[in-house]
Amino acid sequence: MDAFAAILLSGLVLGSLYGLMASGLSLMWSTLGVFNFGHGVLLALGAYFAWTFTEQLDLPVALAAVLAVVVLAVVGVVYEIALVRPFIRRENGAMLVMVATLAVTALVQSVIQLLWGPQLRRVPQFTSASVSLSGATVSGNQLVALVAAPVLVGALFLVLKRSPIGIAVRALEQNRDHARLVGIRPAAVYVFVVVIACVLAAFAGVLLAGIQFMTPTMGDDPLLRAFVVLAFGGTASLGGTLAGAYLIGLLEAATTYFFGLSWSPVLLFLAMIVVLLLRPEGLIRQRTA
Amino acid sequence: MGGVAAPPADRDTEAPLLSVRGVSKTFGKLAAVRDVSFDVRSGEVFGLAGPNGAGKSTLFNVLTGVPFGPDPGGHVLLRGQDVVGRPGWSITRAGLVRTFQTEAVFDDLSVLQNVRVCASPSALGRRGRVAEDRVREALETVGLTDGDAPAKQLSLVDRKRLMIATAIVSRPSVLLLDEPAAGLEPQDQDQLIDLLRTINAAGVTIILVEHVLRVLRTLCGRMIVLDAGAVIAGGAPEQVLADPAVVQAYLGPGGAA
Amino acid sequence: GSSDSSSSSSSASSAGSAAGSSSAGGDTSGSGGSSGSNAPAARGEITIGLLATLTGTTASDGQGAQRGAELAIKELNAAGGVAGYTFKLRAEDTKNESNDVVTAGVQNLLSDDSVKAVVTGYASTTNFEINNFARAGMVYILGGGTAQTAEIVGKDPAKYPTIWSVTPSYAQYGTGPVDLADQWAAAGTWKPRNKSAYIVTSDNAYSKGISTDLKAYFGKKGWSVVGEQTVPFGAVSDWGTVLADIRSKNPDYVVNTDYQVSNEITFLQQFLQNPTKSLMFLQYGPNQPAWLDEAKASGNGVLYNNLAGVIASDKNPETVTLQKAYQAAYGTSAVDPQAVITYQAVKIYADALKKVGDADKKTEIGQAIGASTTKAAGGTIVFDQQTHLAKAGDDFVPLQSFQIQDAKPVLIAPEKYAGGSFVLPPWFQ
Amino acid sequence: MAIRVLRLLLPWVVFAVVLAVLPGMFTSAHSRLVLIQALLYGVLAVSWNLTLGLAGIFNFAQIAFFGVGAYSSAILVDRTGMSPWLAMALAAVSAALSACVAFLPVLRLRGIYVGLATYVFSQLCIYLVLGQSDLTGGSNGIVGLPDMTLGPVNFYDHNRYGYYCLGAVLLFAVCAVFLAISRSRFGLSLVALRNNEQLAASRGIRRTRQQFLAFVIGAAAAGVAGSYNAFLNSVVSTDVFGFGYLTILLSMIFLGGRSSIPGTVVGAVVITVLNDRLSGTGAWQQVVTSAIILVVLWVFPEGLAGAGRLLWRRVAAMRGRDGTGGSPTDTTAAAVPLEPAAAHRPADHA
Amino acid sequence: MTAMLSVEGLHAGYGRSSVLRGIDLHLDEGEAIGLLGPNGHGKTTLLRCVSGLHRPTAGDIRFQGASLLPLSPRAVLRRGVVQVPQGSRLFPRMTVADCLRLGGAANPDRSARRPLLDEVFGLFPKLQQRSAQLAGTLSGGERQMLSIGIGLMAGPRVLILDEPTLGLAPKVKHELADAIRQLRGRLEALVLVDGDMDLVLRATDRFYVVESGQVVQTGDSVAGADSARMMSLFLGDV
Ligand SMILES: Nc1ncnc2c1ncn2[C@@H]1O[C@H](COP(=O)(O)OP(=O)(O)OP(=O)(O)O)[C@@H](O)[C@H]1O
Ligand SMILES: Nc1ncnc2c1ncn2[C@@H]1O[C@H](COP(=O)(O)OP(=O)(O)OP(=O)(O)O)[C@@H](O)[C@H]1O
Ligand SMILES: [Mg+2]
Ligand SMILES: [Mg+2]
Repeated sequence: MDAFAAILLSGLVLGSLYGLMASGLSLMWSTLGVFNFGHGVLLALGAYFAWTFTEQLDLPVALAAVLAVVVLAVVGVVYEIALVRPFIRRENGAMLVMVATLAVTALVQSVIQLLWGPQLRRVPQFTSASVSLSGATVSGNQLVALVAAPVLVGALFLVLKRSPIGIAVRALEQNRDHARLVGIRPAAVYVFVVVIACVLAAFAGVLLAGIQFMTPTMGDDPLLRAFVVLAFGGTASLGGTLAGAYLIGLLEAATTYFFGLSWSPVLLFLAMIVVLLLRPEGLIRQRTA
Repeated sequence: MGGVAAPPADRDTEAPLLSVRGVSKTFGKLAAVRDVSFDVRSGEVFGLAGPNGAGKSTLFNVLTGVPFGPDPGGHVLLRGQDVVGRPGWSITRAGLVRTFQTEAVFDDLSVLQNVRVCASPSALGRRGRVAEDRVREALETVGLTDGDAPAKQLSLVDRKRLMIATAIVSRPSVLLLDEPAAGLEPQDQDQLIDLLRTINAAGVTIILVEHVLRVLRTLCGRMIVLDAGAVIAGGAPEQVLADPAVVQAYLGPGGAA
Repeated sequence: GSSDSSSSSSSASSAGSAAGSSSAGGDTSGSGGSSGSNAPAARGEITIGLLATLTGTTASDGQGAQRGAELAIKELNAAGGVAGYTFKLRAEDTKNESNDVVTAGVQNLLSDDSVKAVVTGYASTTNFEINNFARAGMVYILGGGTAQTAEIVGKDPAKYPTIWSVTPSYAQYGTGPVDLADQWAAAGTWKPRNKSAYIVTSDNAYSKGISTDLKAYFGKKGWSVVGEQTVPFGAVSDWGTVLADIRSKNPDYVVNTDYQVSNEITFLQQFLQNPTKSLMFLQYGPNQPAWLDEAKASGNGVLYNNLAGVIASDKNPETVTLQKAYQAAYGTSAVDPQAVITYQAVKIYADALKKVGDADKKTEIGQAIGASTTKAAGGTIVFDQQTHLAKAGDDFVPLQSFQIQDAKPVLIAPEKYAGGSFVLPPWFQ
Repeated sequence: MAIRVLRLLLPWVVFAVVLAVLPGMFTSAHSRLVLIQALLYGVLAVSWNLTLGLAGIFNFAQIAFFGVGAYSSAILVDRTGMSPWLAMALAAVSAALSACVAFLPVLRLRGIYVGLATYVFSQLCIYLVLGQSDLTGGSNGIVGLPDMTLGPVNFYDHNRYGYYCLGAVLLFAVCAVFLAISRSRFGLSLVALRNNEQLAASRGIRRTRQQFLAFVIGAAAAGVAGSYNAFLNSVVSTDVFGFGYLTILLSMIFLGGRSSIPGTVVGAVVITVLNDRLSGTGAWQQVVTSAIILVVLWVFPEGLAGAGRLLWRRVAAMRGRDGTGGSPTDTTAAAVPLEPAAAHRPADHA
Repeated sequence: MTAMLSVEGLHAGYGRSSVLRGIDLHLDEGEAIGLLGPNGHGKTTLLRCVSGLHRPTAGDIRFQGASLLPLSPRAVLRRGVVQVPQGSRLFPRMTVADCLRLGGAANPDRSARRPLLDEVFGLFPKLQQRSAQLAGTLSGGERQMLSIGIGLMAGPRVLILDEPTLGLAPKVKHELADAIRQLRGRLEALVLVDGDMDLVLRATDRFYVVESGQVVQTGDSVAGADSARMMSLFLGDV
């Protein structure tokens, strides 16, 4: 029973963290049709700003986090103008954006190292509260992640599903010219999407920086994990992404408990192939219009 | 259900080239095609008309194995062989080739390459010479001269021509055309009619979906009309287009003017 | 003004004066060369190569290594050089230790004729560059990956006269924790319930090697290993399931060989939320200043050990000297373990060079290194002739064991240097 | 006709001559190594371009094929003492076999999902290598592979002259094969599938078969590259599967210009040389390289190949004005349309 | 009196090919004009210029005296100039209802949305039946209706229809022609481009013939219907 509780809690915590990371990625993919390799470094950037605000300016973590998120929102605007807008309409736009974001990842990682140095750092945790469930405990940022992930992603999901901006986002992705004819401003929508993705990344970064040490490359691992999450949960909708994140989280928790964590990618790949064989439409039902 | 029976094949003892038997296709609650049956004889031009959303394109999708939603029901016999359920490429190689309602060509290839890539059933085939002859012939047939032009830059009319060229280069036994005359001005429609006559004369059986009645009347020997997925009339064009059910469902009060 | 001072300093240093120190300060790339014009070629400035991960994930290690080598060179130059030579450093960045980058870095150093020796904390995951250096007859003194080094050199030590490791075999990592626990049990300072141990491993060569050794040694000493978990290499943000397993097994002794600092902090903190009455041993991580800064008092009671780094005791005079110099140069007396390795390596090379007298006689220098005995901050370095590793042991490079007490590390073994003794961790109360 | 053949062959002759002359110009061990790495990256990038560029498949398993090639030849040589040459050939086979597995998800998936699945596949390879440490040396890798030799010639000697030559031959061969493919009906069918899969299917093109072939051929080339890399460094370790390769290769392909073989090769050379020139600058190296890539992407989204084409067009236009060149029967115009739209003015179709 | 919408000396092209070469035309308040001309001679390009999707190289487009050229498509739309594009794929993965909602969102007058929706459903009952279906799965004709519906939802003052009857069955075409005639009453002006010359001439007041990027002929629709030249131009010899 204890083991079950531990696996469940662990899985949920991991799933929440992965969900936060993957949802920004999936948002940009499903709306702009581009894969943002820079997501990991944006996460790191958010963490470093939060660190500067807590350590250099002595602000409380929550305030520092908010400031970091705001800074990253601004970064998001620049990011869109520099990396998405110039390429997205070009032929092979998706690939161009992908490469541009790869390049900017290397660039920003180096800049972080130049500005902040390579020392290991940490941001204080949001809270020292902890919750126990039959012997298993979650505390601090893990707890925050556990609560924040479904709330944030859920809210975003609703916004995209219901609000005019959500419809605009989808319309733009599906037919740019016609969307412009019904009054949608692509630039505004793109900025909106990228800023939201940056904000999510920054928040995940601040959370993570309280759990592990910060390095300029701290976002690489989460990015790769988000890759796996997306492969499994699909990018078709945020709901799918979140579900995929929890699935991976639980799978990881269970496989760690029973086999050691290293096997989860192998199991995932096998699971993926099995799913594919069982479901001819593929992992994610795709509609061919 | 079933609607009006399909026009009976003539008394020829010869078996029909293509025989559609009780084909249906449903999307959720919507029956897009319901129990449609008809025969097409070798060498004829067979018309298919009906209001928008009647299921004409869907029927084509079933005939040519476009994977789409749930599996279709019924049988499609090409020279007695059932092709339902076979993948699209294999149906094409069996001789059933279609065009799409939107003028689809391969945008990154030149005109010549577009036809060449469709020329040989096996893209690694070694019969290079024969295929090149056919490519030239197909382009000549449709009247495209500049083979090096990028397909992306073609005008609408030329795109349609190219689309037909890519379809006939593999010498299909049945050619399915989905609204080839849509968006063409009368002069171009006439050229199209001539082109289809030439193709037909070369021994290709044609099934033609069209809303431009003039084209249907001029070309088709027989036709059927679908409404809400089912056949509501069949026979010679003049007779079908005068059918009150067809007028009611398809032609409207303006009639077949 | 700086170009003036450097040219004057290099001429001064070739004259054997101590004034050269001003140029060796922070300039690692070094402008070099100007001294060669008025001094005989064999008695000019020579270069010591450094392979280090200056950028990328482990950049902080690389910078530590660079600081150590820099400091040693600065001291050597300040003392007027060695055998008429003064030194400068040429650092090659091995980034994320990818083979291509390491090969290129090695080649750069080998093609630079002024490079007479190369040092590193660690350069690649496999230490394959040993073969390149051996083939070129280059002096190469390294630290990490001792198992790989021993594997490569051990096959034919004669082929590697210029390759030496200042770090001893990690074998002691696989025995030290067990021996200590047995001592405490024998002395009655700690009473194991059933001599059960639990081992957590990270999926990498270093951790796996140590865990394998530990497991065998636990068994040999009559312990039962009641549980084992392997986590993937990289950041682990949730230890919940591992800890759940630990709690269900309730062992006497928990050993986590995942040496990554942040993982060990997180592991400890999550363990402390609901601790079992187990001794807690963490491999290597707590040696890093960052670990202590972060853990503070919550680290009290944690055990760890170290084969690299300075001997943490005033009883070792070399430690005091190095700490002072480090403090003066970099503003902290917490000497990075990587810095200790490269610092010692440069010093050992310099001593051998002094003996041989000619920097181009690399094989002789290599042999001189192999025969040398050096009292250093990390202990007395004597090389094993079979594996070319430094010898381990209390009289050589000791395995230092520590316990955190009052948020500070206390050296509890070996006896020779100890500054305190083991106490039961706070969570036993 | 003869002129046509000459025109076709000329670039290849120039290419071969350049490859042959380069080592004579750069003799130092350092620059030789830089050249060799450029060759290696060139081979890998061109091989990747078959799936990524021509077929438009988000194939992230190419690095895995490279790694599989490296590991299988290292294992064969290390465990059985096989000749490196044979091992290199077998590396192609084993990489092609692994491509069969990696292709499984591609059967059903499209677009970026293929990217995700193939990426997971390359992660899987790392775990298999680590897991089978008896065979692969686990995280110790396999160290001390023998040098390649041809008769009495050791490829390591004379500043790795032999490796240079082998790399040059490989690059030349890969470029020639891939150009031939892109001109063949097979290549056309890949483009067709990339453009409009449904239409392609309705024209008798089998997606699975054609894309599978592209995967396997590309993988075999990558396997050979991996093997070459293993012998060059005389080591294999899991870093051959690393993200680093992915990043650097993608930069090369896009800096050079995605569907252009010369562009890709130039991209490989530029990035390799740039990285080398900047290697002493620490973190600045990345900053400068990435900034250059970004600027090139901003200015020439088709990469250096696009820039080259633009330049060529200018030159051609100038020559045209001088009346000294640009004959109306210019056959290169087929590949590089000089005046794309001029011939298709609306009035022509009236 | 100045024209409501006027195009003056408009030049435009794609890359190096010029498509429009000095188009002049005007549209007065209360008027409906038709654009005729062979395929590929620049009608769609002209309309794209008007709605801000394409930047002309020279000339001007003025709406109620003010130039539209510097404006974004959104700003043009806000002025009440609404275009229904030719052969749109629509928004394939959005439902019919969402597509219409999207059109309505462009309408600054919120209170008008509901009645407009009713009006659209009245015009095209099929859309109401299919309102939960994804636009990408509609038949060609249904798509055309939806496209017009989206345009109407924006509350147009001037409606520009680009080939609305393309691919429509005869009956629907007739219905659409009626609908267009009905629409005229509520609109301030209408521009209709269509291949069906008959329909254009019947639904409009004046027509322009665009050929090779220039206006080659203009006239009264009623008179045009009889013009022998028109007949020979477009009907060919049947
Ligand atoms: N994938 C699908 N899911 C749901 N409904 C579909 C799907 N595909 C087609 N339909 C519906 O099936 C019906 C038949 O469509 P089809 O495209 O065959 O019509 P059509 O006769 O070709 O009409 P048109 O003349 O307008 O092209 C339409 O009502 C359409 O909305
Ligand atoms: N995006 C584009 N890029 C390049 N050329 C284009 C583009 N769009 C249209 N053209 C070309 O511009 C010319 C005019 O096209 P346009 O669509 O304006 O004509 P149209 O009169 O509307 O024709 P149709 O009756 O077929 O709709 C055509 O020759 C077409 O090939
Ligand atoms: Mg249809
Ligand atoms: Mg048009």
